[in-house]
Amino acid sequence: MKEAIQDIFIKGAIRPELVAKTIAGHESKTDLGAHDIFLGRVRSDEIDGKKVAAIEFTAQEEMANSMSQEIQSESFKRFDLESIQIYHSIGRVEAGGLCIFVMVSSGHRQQVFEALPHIVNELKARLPIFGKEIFEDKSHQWKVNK
Amino acid sequence: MKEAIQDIFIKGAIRPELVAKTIAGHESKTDLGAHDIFLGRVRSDEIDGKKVAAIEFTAQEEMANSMSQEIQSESFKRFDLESIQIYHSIGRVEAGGLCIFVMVSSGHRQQVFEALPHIVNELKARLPIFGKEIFEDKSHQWKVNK
Amino acid sequence: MKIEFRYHGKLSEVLGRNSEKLQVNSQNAGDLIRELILQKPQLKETTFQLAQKNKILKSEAPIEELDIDVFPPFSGG
Amino acid sequence: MKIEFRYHGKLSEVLGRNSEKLQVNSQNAGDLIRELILQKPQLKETTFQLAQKNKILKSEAPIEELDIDVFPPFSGG
Repeated sequence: MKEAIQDIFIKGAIRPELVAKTIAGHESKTDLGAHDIFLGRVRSDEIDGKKVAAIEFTAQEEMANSMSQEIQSESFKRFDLESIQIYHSIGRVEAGGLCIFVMVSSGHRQQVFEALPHIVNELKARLPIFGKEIFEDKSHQWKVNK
Repeated sequence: MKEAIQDIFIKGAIRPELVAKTIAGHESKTDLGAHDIFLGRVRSDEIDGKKVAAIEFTAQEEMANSMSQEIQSESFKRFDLESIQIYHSIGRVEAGGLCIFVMVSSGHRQQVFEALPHIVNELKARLPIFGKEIFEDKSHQWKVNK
Repeated sequence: MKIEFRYHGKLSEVLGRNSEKLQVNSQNAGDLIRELILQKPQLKETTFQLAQKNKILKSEAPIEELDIDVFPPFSGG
Repeated sequence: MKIEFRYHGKLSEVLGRNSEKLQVNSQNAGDLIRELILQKPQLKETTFQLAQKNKILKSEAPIEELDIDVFPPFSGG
């Protein structure tokens, strides 16, 4: 049976309450000792004197979801993790809003500290997601990841 | 003027809502691009056939707060961080409850990934906090950090 | 064969559309990239890669689908 | 001089109390540890360190306070 592929996408900014809800969802798993959470926020970078007001995210969502599943499977093999949660915004997120949320859980802290940076880097490199930086004057440029 | 020393202690388990509140508190800082959060949970470890039901934390609170401040100052010098938040439980925390919450924020992700494990390790090593593991049969043993 | 190309991110702006059907003859991804640049010279100045069935195509990969994604560099997160 | 020793964590259990005043003569932390073990032989089998004014004391540090914390290994987090 093929595993159901989870949808990582959330319309607009990710709300801090989703983080609280996801943490609370692990309370019954009393063998978990450590969580590590990464949150990415839209920065109001200044570029040539113009300030970023928002980022509009588009994606090949089906492929992004399947790739995110693949990165999860690889990470479960590579690290001793009990769970991995991934969310990414789609559509417009204003400066100051959260656009990515990744949480890893394990028995001990060493594993989560190793796994999280790896997973976030893989997601940035392999998920077909595209950010369009909208400036305050409504002009735009396409985001480039370093 | 001496800087006011913050109190890191929270009576009992740390609630996931505090994490949401702390994240939301950064929404206006639109130059922040990355947060990294560590959460430690009380595990119901089985030791010689007995299960941990809770941990009771005591501390030399004044010293723990001052040491936590010292670790923050050192970390601001060592890493390019915009903010560091530290909370630790005092008193009884049931298995499954959160007992430590550390959040670091920066413009970019590389810095938070480097800083957080360092800060958590320093806190574990240098804060005079003592955990007493209470088993389901009410017997206990003193927690030992590895 | 007629393939539907789906342009993503910046490329949809460069090409002025999100997708279009084009008649092509290439059997593998490397050839298809060259053929696509011939038909769409605006792509010459950009970095892009192709995907089919939700997988990025290496140069030697055979073209098996009639839907192909055309991706600029990813910039999520 | 009379120093108030505050026993933390496991040590409060080992010694059966949270604090007590003891007459001691040591001028530095290393000597005070040895003197404390003589008065409290239960401490012999344990690992512990001393702190004054919220700072861990190295062996050569002079004793300047009348309140001293006696800590077993830390186990927070």
